[in-house]
Amino acid sequence: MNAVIAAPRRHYLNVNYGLKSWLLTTDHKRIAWLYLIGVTFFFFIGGFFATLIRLELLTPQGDLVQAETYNKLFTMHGVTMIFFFLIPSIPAVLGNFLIPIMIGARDLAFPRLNLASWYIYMLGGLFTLAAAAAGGVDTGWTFYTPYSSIYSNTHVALTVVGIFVTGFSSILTGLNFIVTVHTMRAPGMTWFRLPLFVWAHYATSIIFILGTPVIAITLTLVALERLFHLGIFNPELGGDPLLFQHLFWFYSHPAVYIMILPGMGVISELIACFSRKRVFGYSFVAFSSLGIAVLSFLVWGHHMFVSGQSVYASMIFSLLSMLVAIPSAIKVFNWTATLYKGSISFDAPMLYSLGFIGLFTIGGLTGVFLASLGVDVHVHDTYFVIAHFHYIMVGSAVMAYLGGIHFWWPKMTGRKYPEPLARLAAIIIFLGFNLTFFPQFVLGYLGMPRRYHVYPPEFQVLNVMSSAGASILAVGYLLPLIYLIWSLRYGAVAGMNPWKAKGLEWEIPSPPPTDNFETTPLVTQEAYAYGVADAQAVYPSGEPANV
Amino acid sequence: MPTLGFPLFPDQASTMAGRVDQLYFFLLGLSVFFAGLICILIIVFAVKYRRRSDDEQPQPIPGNLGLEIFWTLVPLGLTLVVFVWGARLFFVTYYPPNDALEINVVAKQWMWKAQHPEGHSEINELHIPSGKPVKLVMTSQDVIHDFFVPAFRVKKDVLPGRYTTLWFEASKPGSYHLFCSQYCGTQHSGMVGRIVVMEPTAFQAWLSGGAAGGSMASAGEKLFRSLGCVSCHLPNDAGRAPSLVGLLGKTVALQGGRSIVADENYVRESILEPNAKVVAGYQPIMPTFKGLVSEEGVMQILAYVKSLKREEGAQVKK
Amino acid sequence: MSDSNLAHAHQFDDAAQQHEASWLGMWIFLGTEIMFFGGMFLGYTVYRGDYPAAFADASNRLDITLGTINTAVLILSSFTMALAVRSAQLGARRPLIACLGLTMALGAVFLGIKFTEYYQKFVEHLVPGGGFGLSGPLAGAEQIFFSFYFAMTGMHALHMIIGLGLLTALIVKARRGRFSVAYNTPVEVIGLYWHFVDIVWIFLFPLLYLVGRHLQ
Amino acid sequence: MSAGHVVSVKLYAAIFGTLLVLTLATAGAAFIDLGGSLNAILALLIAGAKALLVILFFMHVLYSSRLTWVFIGAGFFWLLILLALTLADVLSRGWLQAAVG
Repeated sequence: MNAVIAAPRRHYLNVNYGLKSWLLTTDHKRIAWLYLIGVTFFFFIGGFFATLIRLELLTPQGDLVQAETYNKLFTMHGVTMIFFFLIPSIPAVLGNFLIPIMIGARDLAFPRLNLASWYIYMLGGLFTLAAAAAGGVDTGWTFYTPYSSIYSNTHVALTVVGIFVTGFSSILTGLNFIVTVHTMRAPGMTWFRLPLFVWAHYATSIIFILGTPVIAITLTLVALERLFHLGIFNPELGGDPLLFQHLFWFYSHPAVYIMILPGMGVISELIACFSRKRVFGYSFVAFSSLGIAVLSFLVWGHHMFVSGQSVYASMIFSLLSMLVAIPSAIKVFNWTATLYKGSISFDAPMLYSLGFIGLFTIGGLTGVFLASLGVDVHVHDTYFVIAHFHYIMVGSAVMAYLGGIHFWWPKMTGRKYPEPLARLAAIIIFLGFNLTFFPQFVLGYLGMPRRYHVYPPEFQVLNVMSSAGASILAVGYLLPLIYLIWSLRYGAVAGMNPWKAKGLEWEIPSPPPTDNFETTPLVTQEAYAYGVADAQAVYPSGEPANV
Repeated sequence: MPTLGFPLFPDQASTMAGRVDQLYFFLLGLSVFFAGLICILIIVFAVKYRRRSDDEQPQPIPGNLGLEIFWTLVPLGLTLVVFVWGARLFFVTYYPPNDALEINVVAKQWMWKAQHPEGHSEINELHIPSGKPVKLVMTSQDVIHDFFVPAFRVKKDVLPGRYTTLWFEASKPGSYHLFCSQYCGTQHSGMVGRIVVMEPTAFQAWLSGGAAGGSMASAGEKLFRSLGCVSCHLPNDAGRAPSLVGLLGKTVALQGGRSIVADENYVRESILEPNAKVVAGYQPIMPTFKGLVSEEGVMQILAYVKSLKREEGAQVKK
Repeated sequence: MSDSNLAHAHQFDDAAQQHEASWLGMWIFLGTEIMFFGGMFLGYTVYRGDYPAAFADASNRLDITLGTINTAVLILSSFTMALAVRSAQLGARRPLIACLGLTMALGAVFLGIKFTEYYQKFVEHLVPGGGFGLSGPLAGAEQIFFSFYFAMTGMHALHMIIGLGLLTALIVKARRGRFSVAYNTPVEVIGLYWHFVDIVWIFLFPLLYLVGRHLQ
Repeated sequence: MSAGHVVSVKLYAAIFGTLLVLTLATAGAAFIDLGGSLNAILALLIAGAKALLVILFFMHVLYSSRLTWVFIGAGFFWLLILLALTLADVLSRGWLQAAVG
């Protein structure tokens, strides 16, 4: 063996070549790459819309684009970012790649369904892009009736069909994850040995499968109302204008947790690895994920405090919304406690994680403002809300996504990314983000309503700050795009476990072989067995799967 | 307050504003405390426990039940305080005082129309007296809008097909922003106006200055006659339809054994969807007036019906 | 490699694991379907509470005889589907194909009757939109009722059509002798789907056809 | 799980017969005015009973793992959340006027 030049090791990337081998693959790791390409594409499309929005808001007169164009811009920004980037981002890329490996399985339970999910996602994206190309849609991503069902003259039906189709992708992904976690765990991989990343995705999948169908039928009814003149939401016939909002938020509030729960899972992995400690209060963090998934379905009415909803219903929803803050707080405290007496290093993924904790804390606390009835009346539908949910969805979810991509990049590609550049990008993103969105809290309390194309001149200074921050943020997002692609070819070879991390994914080669494990591992340890000598799974045939 | 050349905090121009701000500052204090605590802990830990050599293996710490319970119960207690405080404030915004001045608002893409009881109507402007509670009864002719006055800290969606109400008591004369804060289409950001708060005497002068075309109630009475309502709704219960005297606020027994408190929405529905809720003991014979009378017209009839008090029943003559 | 390894896909350890995964997967999908139809049931409930008279009057315009017959047809098809699953479990190929064929035929009868009803409603101008024929004070809410009628039965019919497609695939596979005592999971899980579509109709029938009969 | 559990034709036929009887019963009962909302309640109870029979026997849930029960229960529980919290709004909208007026 040592006399001849060893043939390169077989792994999932070089097992076969050609476009067909990728487009027809059923390997969860390759499907993760397909998703990575898809969500990156939509992220930059959505970012393009955001850039135009921020440019427009530099001046109060609304002189860059027409009102109609501006309305289409924020609608398309919301639709692409939420349905085509944030919701699939972590689950479909990192979840797809990691869940089977983390539980010691060869693939997801339904690999062909997994590939179908990606095609469905792309098909939905195609519909939405077609709607954008045909002239766009101007209803806001919330599609409130009767504006969306009767009054808007834009391509509402085409867009909602796109979202409906993509919804199926979410449902099938969630179904796949739940079945996989239930039936395909390796021997010894008990529920309380699962990495918290898996718990978080299990919780997310519950929301996928029970929430998504409601938005699907709701948007279908809107499309039927536009296309066939059904009269389900039509106030002219006696339709209730709040019914749509109930149905819409029944999904769309839990959807916020679809975006943040997987991020929380990523952060748990990262904090543990870079402080070399088991996550403090493992079971509390695990159950808080499930708690969030269930409670998230009980709070949607806090989007409707000023909508004409009954006072009593508003009070119930306010109380329940307060409760959902608790599991989030538990997580933040436990992550912070994990750092205590750890061995903390500051690689780029850790910088993202620490940024995440800070920004998520701010995003979560401002959520309490919005859950509180008295204050929400004033800040509802203002820039305060915009700032709040961007702290959650961008400050937290995107930070976690980027942190996760950096952390598992060596596993996915076998290469290291350039560390100094990555740290720089993480810091730029953190600063740019705060400059963009912090002024919006102030703007919101001042009373600047959201979705305003023209605004009173006294709000200009804060808007200019926000736009300046957005340009910094844009640089921060472009940097990883460039150096990560660069590293695919020129990055240093990573090796099996560059972070000295614990977990089954670090016990197999980078990049992993197609079947992940040569022999099914026998798990004997809890997750995050840092500080435990030689903690790793037992591989019955003797050797771990490394070559 | 120090000035930077641009505002950082909105005007406080209503009795609610100060109370909302108190809760806001309480929340702000909580947030600064917790965010600060987390940030300081992270920084201290990050510095103190930074990795000094690559082989370091810290001792595992599994967790601490007492700590977990502590940091579950403390946020729970605090959020419950915030809930009760916020809910009480919210309830106040729903209770219009009985002596409130009632003004009708009709929203449509993309303008606000307000009608005073004395008959003045205004577009994208609303003049009100300071120091007196004002109750708005609002509806929309098309999509959902939202009446938002930041300086008053009040906001309420304006719905098609239904009345919503909003009340406030302005405390400081001046001119304040009125925004539509529910996205309503192309010119959403153009659906703005001003609220002009005047000293009560100046307001009286403004009221007498305008050319009012008769009060809301008298316009409503004209409609009530011209639409023929008067031939069935007699002042006593002798007609083919129930009497409307003293109707608002009364509990009405309906067919099918249910009963309902007659409010503005009930009267509106009875004009446009008369058979939806029929008073017990009467036949469902009333025709619909949908399409025959505008939202403003319905509000005028409503003002007239409200003016029919028990002791003044004599004014309804055939 | 043992024989059982030939009967399952590469990601599974054995056939039992594969069967459990498919069974759970279908139930999760049906949970999704509950919420999908649930959105419409919610809308129906809200409006039925708001406009009981209009809903009763509109409901009485549906053909209760055809509705009852269709309910019976669908229940019978569930029965034959259950027998199909039983035949598959016993490895009886001919009875399996016969039961699947019978189920498909009954499904087609159901759809035939349903489309006859749609045609009647079209002739009677009860289709929502510009051509809606009813007038009077209840007409608005009656149009809402018929909107729900068409949306709910239409979604149900769509599920039936998908079910017919799945049954066709099963028959093709059964004729090729793909199913055995050891492997009959597809018949079983598609059976679950078919029964679920039946259950949806079991609720649609009283809500759409029966709500106003006692006021006639 | 239900793997291998074979139900007898007799039991299937009995369930089918019961379902048919219940269908005729609900259609017949609909024409009798029971007063109030009793008609609707009875119709939904019968529908619920029929659905339960289909789920337990035709769908083999009676012979299935606890996990299957949990999944089905979750589906119906979430539907209940959707209905209950929305109706909490719809039904209580008029209450405040009642309390104030």
